[in-house]
Amino acid sequence: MTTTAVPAAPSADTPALDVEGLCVDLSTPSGRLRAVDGVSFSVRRGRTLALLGESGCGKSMTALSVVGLLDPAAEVTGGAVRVRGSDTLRMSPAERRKLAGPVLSIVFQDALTALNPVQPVGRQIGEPFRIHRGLSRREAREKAIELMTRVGIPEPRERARSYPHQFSGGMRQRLLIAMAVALDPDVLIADEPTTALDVTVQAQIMRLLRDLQDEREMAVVLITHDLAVVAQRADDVVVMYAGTVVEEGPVREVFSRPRHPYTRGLLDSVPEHAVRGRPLPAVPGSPPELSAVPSGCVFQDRCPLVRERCVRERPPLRASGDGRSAACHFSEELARA
Amino acid sequence: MTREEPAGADGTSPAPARHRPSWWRMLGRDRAASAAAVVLAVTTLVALFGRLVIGDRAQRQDLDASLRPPSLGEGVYGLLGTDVLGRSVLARLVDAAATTLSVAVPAVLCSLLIGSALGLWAGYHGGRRESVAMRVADVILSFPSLLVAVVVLYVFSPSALNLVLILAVARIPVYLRTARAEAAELRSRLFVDAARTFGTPGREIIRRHILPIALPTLLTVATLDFCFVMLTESSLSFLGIGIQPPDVSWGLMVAQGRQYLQTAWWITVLPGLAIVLTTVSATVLAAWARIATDPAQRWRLTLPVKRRGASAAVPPEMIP
Amino acid sequence: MVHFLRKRIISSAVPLFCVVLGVFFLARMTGNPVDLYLPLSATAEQRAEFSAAQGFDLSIPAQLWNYLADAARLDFGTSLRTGQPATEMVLDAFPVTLQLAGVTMLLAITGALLVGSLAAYRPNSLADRFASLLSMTAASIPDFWFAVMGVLVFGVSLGWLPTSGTLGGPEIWVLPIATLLIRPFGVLVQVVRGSMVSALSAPYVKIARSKGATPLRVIFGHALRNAVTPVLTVAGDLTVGLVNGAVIVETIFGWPGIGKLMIDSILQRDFAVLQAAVLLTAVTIFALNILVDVCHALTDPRVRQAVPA
Amino acid sequence: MKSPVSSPPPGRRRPRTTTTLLLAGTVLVSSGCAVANSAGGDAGRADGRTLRVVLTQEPPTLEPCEASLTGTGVVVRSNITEPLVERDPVSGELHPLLATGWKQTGPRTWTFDTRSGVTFQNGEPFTAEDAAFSIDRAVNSDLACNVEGYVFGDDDLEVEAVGDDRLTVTTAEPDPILPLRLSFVEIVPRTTDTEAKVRVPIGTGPYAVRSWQAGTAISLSRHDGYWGEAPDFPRARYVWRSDASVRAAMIDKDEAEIAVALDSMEAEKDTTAAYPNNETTALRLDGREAPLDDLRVRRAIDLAVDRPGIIDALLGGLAEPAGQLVPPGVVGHSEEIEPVRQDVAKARALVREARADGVPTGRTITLVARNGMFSGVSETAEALQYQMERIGLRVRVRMADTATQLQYQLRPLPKGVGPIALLIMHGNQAGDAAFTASQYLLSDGPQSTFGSGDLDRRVADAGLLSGGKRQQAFADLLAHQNETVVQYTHIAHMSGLLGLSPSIRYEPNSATGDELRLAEVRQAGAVKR
Repeated sequence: MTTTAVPAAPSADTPALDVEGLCVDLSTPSGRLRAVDGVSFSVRRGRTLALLGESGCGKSMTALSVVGLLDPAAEVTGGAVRVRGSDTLRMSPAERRKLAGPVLSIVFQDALTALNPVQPVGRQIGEPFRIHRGLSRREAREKAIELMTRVGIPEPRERARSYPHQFSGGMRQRLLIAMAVALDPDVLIADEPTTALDVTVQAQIMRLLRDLQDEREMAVVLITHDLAVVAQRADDVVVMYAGTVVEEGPVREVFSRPRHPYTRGLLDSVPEHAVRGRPLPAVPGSPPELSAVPSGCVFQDRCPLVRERCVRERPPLRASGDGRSAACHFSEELARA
Repeated sequence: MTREEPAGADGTSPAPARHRPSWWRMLGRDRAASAAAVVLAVTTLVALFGRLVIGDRAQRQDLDASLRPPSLGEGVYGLLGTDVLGRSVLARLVDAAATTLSVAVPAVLCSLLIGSALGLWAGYHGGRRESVAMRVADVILSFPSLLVAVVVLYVFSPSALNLVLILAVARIPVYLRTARAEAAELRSRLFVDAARTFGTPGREIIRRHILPIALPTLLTVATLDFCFVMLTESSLSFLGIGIQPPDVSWGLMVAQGRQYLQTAWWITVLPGLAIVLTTVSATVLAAWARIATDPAQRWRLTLPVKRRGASAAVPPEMIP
Repeated sequence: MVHFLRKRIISSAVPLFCVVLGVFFLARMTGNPVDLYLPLSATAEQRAEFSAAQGFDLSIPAQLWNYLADAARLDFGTSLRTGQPATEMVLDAFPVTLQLAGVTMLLAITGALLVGSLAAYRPNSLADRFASLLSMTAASIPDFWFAVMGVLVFGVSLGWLPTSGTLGGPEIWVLPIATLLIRPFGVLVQVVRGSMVSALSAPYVKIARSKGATPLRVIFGHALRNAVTPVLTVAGDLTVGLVNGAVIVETIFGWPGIGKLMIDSILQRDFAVLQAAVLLTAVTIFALNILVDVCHALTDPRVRQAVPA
Repeated sequence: MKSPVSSPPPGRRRPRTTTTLLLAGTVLVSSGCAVANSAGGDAGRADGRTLRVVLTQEPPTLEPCEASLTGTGVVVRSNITEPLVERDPVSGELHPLLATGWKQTGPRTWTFDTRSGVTFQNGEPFTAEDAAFSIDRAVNSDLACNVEGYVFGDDDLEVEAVGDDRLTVTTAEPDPILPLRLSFVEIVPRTTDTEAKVRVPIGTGPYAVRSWQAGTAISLSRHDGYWGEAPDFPRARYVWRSDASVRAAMIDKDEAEIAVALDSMEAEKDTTAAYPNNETTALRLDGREAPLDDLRVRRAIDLAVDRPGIIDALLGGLAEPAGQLVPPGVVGHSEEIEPVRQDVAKARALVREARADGVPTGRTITLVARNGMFSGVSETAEALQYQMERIGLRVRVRMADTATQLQYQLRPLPKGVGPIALLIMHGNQAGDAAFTASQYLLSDGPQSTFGSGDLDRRVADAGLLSGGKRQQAFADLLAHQNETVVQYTHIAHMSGLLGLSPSIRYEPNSATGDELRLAEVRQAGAVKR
């Protein structure tokens, strides 16, 4: 892996977003399941944190609980989500609404369904100004046109009256981003923002996101399963597996010397890592069903290093002092390997 | 790690990996739906076998026992009182269940089958076939169905069969339009295109790809229609046609008993309740089935009934 | 849009003609009305005379031809029962029903949007269950029963409302409209609830909430317009169904509307009036269908775009 | 149908749908109220001056020559127009009205003296000329008046005014009851249209039509030049509700002073008055079709019916068991005929006997009845069906509308419909059994399915008699039909039920259902003069 040097963003001392011990339970027909189990991370302004994992590992649910958009089947059962010093989980709905937009903001992957199909896009982009700044319809429209210009929509004044279905996928994603950054939020959560797009468009969108982040000093939480994106864009990475954090730390270090067999497996599955002429190693098997997460180490079923202790005892996420942590009994061993 | 329902501090028991929850279990979790299922089951059983139990009790008149109020002292058949001809209201309710269902169920099924088939076909193929089908629907819809029923039932004698036919024809357009709309939307979807590319014949595509998606909607419409059919039959009885004595339906009982509202409420209120209970149960169960058959929605059934402010951890706002 | 309207109107012509034919034959199936209009003891000659005067002695195709020829001149014949022109009777009765139906649907749609949306906002909540139960019960109460109960309870026992009739202030509207209202309201609440539940779980609603929109803004600003399409369709069908309800309501409350006129003309074999009434109703229903399509286009830009401007 | 994504449509201002809808709604509501208000000039409030009557249906017309239609007659007769002669509904005697006297002046000729000093509601004086004109118009014209066929035969009448106050009427055949027949002819001014029927008539009656709001109400006001005693109420107003419970509710709610044709279960209320209405219900058995062609089967049906049971349970106890088609008070009613008492055992025995002789008693008999014929008709049909099945017959009920029922009731009788037991209600407002016999008893009577030559002869002979002999002859032939023909299973002499507000006093009589004389209605406070 070629770790592109990401310039360190200027950062304040206190984290813009601080998630601690977040637990989310899911009601399912076969009972309550823990979908997110004690996830903690924090991100400062100007920095980008990537939440990395396979689908179903709980990364999206973590993101949704941070912005308070969980489905009713899911319920936050513990932990804290702190922005600007206060825990959003303890707030009243009205207080939360004040944060939504100016402090916390989110971009979804499927821009077609994330835009209201029956409203002109200009109105949707201007809506945050109407809600939080009390601007008039006309003023909000002007702001929307500004934003559309900023995210690179051609002929923004005319297109502001168009409806989402009249835009291409990349344009829609730009619109969605424009809406999310409208009020200069402290934290922008980008939930797989490029998954549904062509590769060329992906790059454009990622560049747009980075430019906006630089310009507005936002903290970005990037949710993705794409290692390349993480490598190129993120400062720190949190690797999730089956609802838990298995490893975290600065991207460069984690990717160069993973301390968890799962991270390692992920990295090995990327072609650049593979040794020419040898079969591409992948992580064998698939993540466990939430209802069948083993009681010991969550990764034991797929781990090449699994031992008797792993079945018996779940490894805690241990910090190793260098800003990195991993949840493996044998992380040192792995680091040395 | 696994948490079975009231999660222990550190759940260690391995949960049985149940991929798809059983219908019974899902039903059991929804109290309203299980109650509805019980009501419908009882109604069906009564309709199927009630007549064997009551014999001719529903027809047996006793003019001296006219309009007896419900009482415990008159044996089982006096439990719900008697009507103006001295017949047991209980026995008549049982007898009427069979007649009512034997009109409503075939009528709904006929219109569902014919309407959906035509609609899916029209919607899938589009073009001229679609517009012809839609115009036919327009024509049927623009005849006031109650009046057509009045004409036909007066001319061709008000038999149950005619009643079923009238009601079925009158409701065909509803299914036709719904099915057409669904099919028209689905026909341009990728998986349909794919199937077409592989040379799957139209009928097969409709059956395998379009019908399963359109079915829940059609079934919901059908349950609402079940109610409509029972009510229309009742309205026809009010106008003096509909089910003819000595047959009896709930609708007929309500219509006939309405004169006695002030003196003998039980004659009209009880069959009215039967109609309401059955249709409400059918609707509840249909709503439940609709969710239960939709993998994307199934989780809803697992939700506990949330009361305002019951769970502090999740702001009410988070519940869509 | 104009083109679309023109196309819809032209494509309605054939079905309308079918309706005309249909009602003509339907009416003829009910038999010769001579018995009703002549004294019981009328002689065979008198009967023949009457039939000839009314044209019932002609062959059916000849009768049809006469009818169509007259209809083309907008002459729909004379009522056997009252001797008045059928057109006049129908046009007198029609506004009554139109107003009843209009007010009813307006209230039903408004009420259903409110109740249904609130129920959908928290699925399975107590309020939701209550609203659902209420609406399902409402949709399954026989209308004539409700009407008679209303007269007895609100008219006689409580004395709040007049029992029936068309003369008087707004209170005269309450019972007829309530009777007509219960079913469309009940059905619509369920439709609104259903489509709102799915609209509210759509990603754009999450996005709206992520912008800090209040629940009211989420429901009425974002979800409602998206949820309204099925509601419009069902509301259109229910409006058509109101003709049935109007028969009952007008019969019970003595409103001189088209429903009562139609059932009376059937029972009295007053073909001219029946044909004129059904034709006018059919035209109205076609117009209503077009209106529903226009509303679809107004509420959904995707539909609007599919319609050539 | 698909449009390219690239071309956004020009930005059109979309009308705000909600606003438009609301606006449309407001207009609808307000226009609705406007209609209601403009229609409600006098909103029918209890003002003590308007007599409000609620009928079952809107009169199709007020044309006086259609007054033998119940719907028309109840409004028109004796209120708006009057005949020369009226029949006292209680005694059956004829009283002078617009004629002061009459006598038979030839075998086929009657002479009537007309009243002087009578004016029409349009101010014209009434003369014998008008009377002659009215009879001519009703009976001899091409208007096809209902009264023509109902009361008079095919033959025209010769009518002649002899001076201003005398008129002669000559019939083709001797007619001993011509004055009774003429009591059905309402007198209109000679200016009345002879080519077409009129919707709103002018007469000499105590009330004149003030307005007719189609579908809503008919208002009458007192005719100030009325020759007789002025009625109590200066105004009257007719409305109509087809549902009996609503009519009853309107009395309870003081929205009407008089409501006609209430359900029999309202009979216990203080605000109702029952009256024998000269209607007789019976089951007409089609004697041409097996098994009804067997006398024993017809007898058995007669024996099977539980008349007191039906009357008490279904007809509110208001009717009287009947043994003949002619109710008391009508010429020809026989005091000797007793209603048949139910005897199930005997009836069964008769059916068994018939079956043993090869009569197909298992063939399904269709019991046809008409919706709305009387209150409780469908229950009565069910009771009859049950009682007939109890004696071993097979019966199904068919409830029909008026037109369909008439097809069964009138000749030519429908073919290929199997054995029919038709529930009929025979109105004998004319007050003479001749009307009944010629319709229901003659073997080819318009409403009869069969008969016997013997009976036909008796009917013909009786029609020519008058006085006590006439009475005896008809009474005998009614008894004869019960013994030898048994076409009818008589059920009950019916009663009508009138709702009366406590604020008025009115004594209903057997004619009330056909002519509701508003002038006889008094305010409760007023002293009866």
